[in-house]
Amino acid sequence: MADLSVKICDVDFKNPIIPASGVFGYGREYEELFPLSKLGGIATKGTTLNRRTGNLSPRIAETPAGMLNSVGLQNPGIDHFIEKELPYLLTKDVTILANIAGSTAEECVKVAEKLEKTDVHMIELNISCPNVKQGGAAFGTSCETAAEVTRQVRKATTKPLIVKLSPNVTSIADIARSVEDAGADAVSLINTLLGMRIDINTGRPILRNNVGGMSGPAVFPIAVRMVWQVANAVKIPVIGMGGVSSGHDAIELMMAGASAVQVGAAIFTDPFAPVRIVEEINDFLDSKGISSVNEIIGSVNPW
Amino acid sequence: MADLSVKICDVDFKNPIIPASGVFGYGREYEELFPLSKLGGIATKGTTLNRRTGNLSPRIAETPAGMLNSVGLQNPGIDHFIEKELPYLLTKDVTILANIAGSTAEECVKVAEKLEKTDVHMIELNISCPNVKQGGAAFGTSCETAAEVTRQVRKATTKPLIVKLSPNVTSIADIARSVEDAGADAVSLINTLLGMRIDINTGRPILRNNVGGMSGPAVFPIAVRMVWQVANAVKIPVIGMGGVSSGHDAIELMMAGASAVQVGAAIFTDPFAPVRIVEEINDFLDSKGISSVNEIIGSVNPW
Amino acid sequence: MKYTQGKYIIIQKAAIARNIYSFTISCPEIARIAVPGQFVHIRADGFTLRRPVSICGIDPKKGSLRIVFEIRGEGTSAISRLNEGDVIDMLAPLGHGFTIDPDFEKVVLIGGGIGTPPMLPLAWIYGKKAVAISGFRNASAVILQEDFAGTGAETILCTDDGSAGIHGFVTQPLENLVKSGKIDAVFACGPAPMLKNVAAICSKNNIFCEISLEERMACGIGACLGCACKTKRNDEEYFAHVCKDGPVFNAEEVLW
Amino acid sequence: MKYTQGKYIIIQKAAIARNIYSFTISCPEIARIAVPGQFVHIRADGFTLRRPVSICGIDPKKGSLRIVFEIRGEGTSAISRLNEGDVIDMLAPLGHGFTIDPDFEKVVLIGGGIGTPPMLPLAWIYGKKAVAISGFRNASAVILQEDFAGTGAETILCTDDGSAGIHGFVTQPLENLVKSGKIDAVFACGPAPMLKNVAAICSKNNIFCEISLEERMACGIGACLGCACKTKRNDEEYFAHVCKDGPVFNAEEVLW
Ligand SMILES: Cc1cc2nc3c(=O)[nH]c(=O)nc-3n(C[C@H](O)[C@H](O)[C@H](O)COP(=O)(O)OP(=O)(O)OC[C@H]3O[C@@H](n4cnc5c(N)ncnc54)[C@H](O)[C@@H]3O)c2cc1C
Ligand SMILES: Cc1cc2nc3c(=O)[nH]c(=O)nc-3n(C[C@H](O)[C@H](O)[C@H](O)COP(=O)(O)OP(=O)(O)OC[C@H]3O[C@@H](n4cnc5c(N)ncnc54)[C@H](O)[C@@H]3O)c2cc1C
Ligand SMILES: Cc1cc2nc3c(=O)[nH]c(=O)nc-3n(C[C@H](O)[C@H](O)[C@H](O)COP(=O)(O)O)c2cc1C
Ligand SMILES: Cc1cc2nc3c(=O)[nH]c(=O)nc-3n(C[C@H](O)[C@H](O)[C@H](O)COP(=O)(O)O)c2cc1C
Ligand code: FES
Ligand code: FES
Repeated sequence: MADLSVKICDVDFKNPIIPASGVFGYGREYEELFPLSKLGGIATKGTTLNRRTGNLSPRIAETPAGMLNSVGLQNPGIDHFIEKELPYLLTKDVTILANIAGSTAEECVKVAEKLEKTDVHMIELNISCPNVKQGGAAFGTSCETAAEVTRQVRKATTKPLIVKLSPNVTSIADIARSVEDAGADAVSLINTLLGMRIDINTGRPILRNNVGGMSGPAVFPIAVRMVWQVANAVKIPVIGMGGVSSGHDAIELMMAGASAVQVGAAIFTDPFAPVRIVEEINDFLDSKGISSVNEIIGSVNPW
Repeated sequence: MADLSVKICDVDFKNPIIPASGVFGYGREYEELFPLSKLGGIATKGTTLNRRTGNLSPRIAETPAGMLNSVGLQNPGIDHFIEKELPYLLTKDVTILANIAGSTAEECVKVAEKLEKTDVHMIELNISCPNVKQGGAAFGTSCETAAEVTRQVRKATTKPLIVKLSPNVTSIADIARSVEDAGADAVSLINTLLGMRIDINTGRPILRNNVGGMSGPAVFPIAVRMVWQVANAVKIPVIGMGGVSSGHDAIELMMAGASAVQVGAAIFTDPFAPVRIVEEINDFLDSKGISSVNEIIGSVNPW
Repeated sequence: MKYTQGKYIIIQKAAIARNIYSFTISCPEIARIAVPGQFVHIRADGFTLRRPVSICGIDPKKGSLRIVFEIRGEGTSAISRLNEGDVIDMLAPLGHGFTIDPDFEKVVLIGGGIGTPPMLPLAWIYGKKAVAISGFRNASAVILQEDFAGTGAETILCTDDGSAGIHGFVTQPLENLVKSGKIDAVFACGPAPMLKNVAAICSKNNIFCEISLEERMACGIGACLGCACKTKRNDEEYFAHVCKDGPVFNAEEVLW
Repeated sequence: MKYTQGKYIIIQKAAIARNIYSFTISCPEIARIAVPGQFVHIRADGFTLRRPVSICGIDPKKGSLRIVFEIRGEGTSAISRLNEGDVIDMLAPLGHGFTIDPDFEKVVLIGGGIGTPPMLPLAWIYGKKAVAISGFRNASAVILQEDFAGTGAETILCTDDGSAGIHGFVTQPLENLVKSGKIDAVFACGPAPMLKNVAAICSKNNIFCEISLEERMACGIGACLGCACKTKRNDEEYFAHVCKDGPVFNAEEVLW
């Protein structure tokens, strides 16, 4: 049994596996299947200042080794989260990352301020949701706006601040450096890649929103590359995600530089994926005689 | 039997299917399997001014529903192409797209000038190869450099000029508009997405070049989205590619706005893929009673 | 336990019409708690997303469930290639089922095409109190009519082209039943236009009506918010989720 | 026709060691033209890239080929699940094979581990003129020794741990053979370190040596330039392609 615990921005995780924001709701549904305490952390569903209804359906499409979603940040609003969801989650012996978003920097600030008086462990600021027309993705695709929203939220919170980056950019390393300079304590990546599918029988896009965010195994090689580039570009910790569906994948992302790994779409294929991945990481470390998972973080030896 | 012929920049294609540059060499190897005249066109291996040896091996890695390559533009140089390969290809009753590349705009110009006196039908200027360190990708990731190299090559050739775009950018529509303004007659997209894989047993990247270009079915939804965005942004024709492996996929890309479709990695899975796809397109059109493939180009009806 | 995930053995497989398969699956812990209207979420080998399929039979004593599904695309095609003795990976039982009210004296069950299977467990429950109307494109698409007859329910068969049963849509016999006497409830599953018409008839005649909806799903359990459907509750618009709040909804709640 | 692609029936399947399978495949048009050292490029269901596997037996009369492969990852695992009677999708025969020279009086065939299979068709050709040295990790990994004996070749077996045959590497018996008399050619396939050592011995002793290399491949036919390997030809550095210029190369040409 290897030591699986990791520490990110002084916050302890029992193990490096975290269900990604948006696939795990606020944890209640998967708790039917396994105790949440088996997880390293939980990234909660992206939450905004006010309740949002999200996009029209269909919101889901399948793609080769992946999927598209255009949920569009449906959520009950931060007050509901703080009153109804967070207290419950905080009893679960698992590190909680409150994923937040907003259409404007001011909205993000207000959401962060509301979390300030809670016991949530970390804030994950999503500047990269491709499914919301105003704001969202726009922040994440330029260094200036990414830095600006980070700077403002930084001022509003003393919690460890993770900024979640968009892969739909020319240079993710540049964006990462900007948000690091603007005060982010960590970065997480990748959010979904913008994609589209068309029903050739009707001639209409499958998603009612026309386009949606692609995730799942298909995007994994892009995630490895981006995590590697970002880990080489910044000094703050990197939380990796994108297409992870096995312990093997998680180890690859950690070798590329991730201090922890989020698991998204894989949970739809196998609802036990996050707990299975924890076990698979442990098996790998044991088989190699590696005593702590920390030894593999950033250990890739490039040519 | 539907009419499959398309016309792009006044050049006739018997059907809209073209093996993509880099997967089909100069045609000789696949000619063992089927007559080249069954194809709409052939995009030849990216060719530079001088012979290039390319990157060290391994150059190939598998990914979920896709692959990475880091061939690095190995090619025998434009003179060899013009003397030894092109004359042969021009006897094959198929439209030839000479794919060219260079580390500098000047190199691209020189290559285009050499093609000027040949009978090649079109030039496809690759400004987006992710596997060459100097130049290549760099051109394709900024509007200014993309426009500049297009402008210079435009001056050097009277051939129809297709500019091949990189998907590794924040806004491919902006790049497409820049090259349109700079004189491109058409654009083709997408080239490969930059990815990486690590061998967790050795801790080394699988590719000797560390990173490589991802292609194959995995990238298809990104290609559909980008073709749609670009087709809505420019007036010149769009040649679509990225993950196409069936007639269904080709039709989806054409509905999104592609006037013709290139087939890359799918040929490795099924060497007959391009000719099979031509047949599948025909079957679909017949089943829907559509008399010409031109009717479906750009026919998607967004929500 | 509300639902669970596991690999279960297929104990019986039959092709019951062109491209339509019936699987009986041994899964005692699911069979024990499943109710009519719920569905199972099936992993299709090689695909990221599971496929939702309604429960068509519940046998808590034998510890088995039955599902009936049609090949529509590659996922259902992969599932159809499983054989007796193979295991099938299911997350189940999921969703909110049909209302079962012992006070109902007369109910109408309406199934359209591949929407027919989920009505069968309900027919077992309402038995002689039920009239089961089933509609299909044509005679070769007809399924499950003997099964419905076996429940004691009265059966009415319709086909679009008249090649079997009544020539026409399921709404015609429904209108006749409505005219000829009191109906306590109508339960329906099938294509959206059919459901809309059924809902309109019930609304006009003030009949309690529940319908089972379809939407593209990812998680199947209410976590991803992928399967939204517009409903109204207490006169307020509300995005419900087909997998958790449904698939069975009160027809009055659904905003088309 | 140099090569073709098609789906061929597996007429015999056997597990010949732990995770090592032998398939005999009916493919008359390929068997007619295949030569020792060539390979087949096999489609693995669910994967983008085919898997290259050497030809281990050629029977033009029966119209069949034999391949022997080890499960190394998911692709070979998928292929290993094919059964007798199933079809296997192959692009074949590919590549440049070993030199067959009737003037050679004595040749040594060296196979290391899963590099042993491609030496067998060569043993059938050189027969009694050949000494087949095979090296394996241990006794349980040993394959094909009876097949080699059946060709008339002299066989020498080595294992790294001495659990079968000679304790040690294949290079030891090679050195002995070199010392004890004239060798016209050495042919080898196996792990790179083994090939390097074999090449060095041959080079020092001026013996004609051909080795079969491996590289990750996409097209398998020389079109994609994916499988480059550094060689020198006429004293000039040259990126050859393992699938077309190889997999068999003159050892002198290979730049390690
Ligand atoms: C609650 C519920 C119960 C269902 N019960 C049955 C049943 O009992 N028998 C039956 O034959 N079918 C049923 N369906 C429909 C069945 O889920 C689809 O036919 C199936 O998902 C199609 O998958 P595919 O891979 O064959 O098609 P593809 O078109 O290749 O699937 C692509 C994606 O779209 C989704 N999708 C496609 N059509 C539908 C649809 N109609 N509803 C939801 N998702 C869809 C698939 O799940 C997959 O994610 C039910 C659907 C729902 C939501
Ligand atoms: C010319 C040639 C002949 C071969 N002959 C045999 C043989 O007779 N018997 C046998 O057991 N094996 C042989 N191999 C090796 C065999 O191709 C690999 O073991 C196999 O491709 C591994 O696939 P996988 O899906 O199991 O492994 P994975 O590691 O999952 O494969 C991932 C990717 O890497 C490639 N790859 C991995 N290892 C190798 C390798 N050693 N060589 C080339 N590509 C590799 C795969 O083809 C695939 O594209 C040969 C290889 C070559 C190039
Ligand atoms: C259905 C769905 C909803 C998502 N919602 C959010 C969200 O609200 N906030 C966010 O930051 N990311 C969201 N994401 C992105 C994921 O957190 C993750 O970054 C992405 O899916 C890549 O990981 P994967 O390939 O493992 O799914 C969502 C993803 C999916 C599939
Ligand atoms: C092995 C390989 C080599 C390639 N070489 C070139 C090249 O020389 N020039 C070029 O413009 N594109 C090159 N490409 C990119 C393809 O032409 C195509 O844009 C890309 O692979 C996406 O299509 P696909 O998903 O169908 O493969 C290459 C792709 C592969 C797989
Ligand atoms: S499918 Fe995830 S909420 Fe319904
Ligand atoms: S694999 Fe394509 S050139 Fe060798």
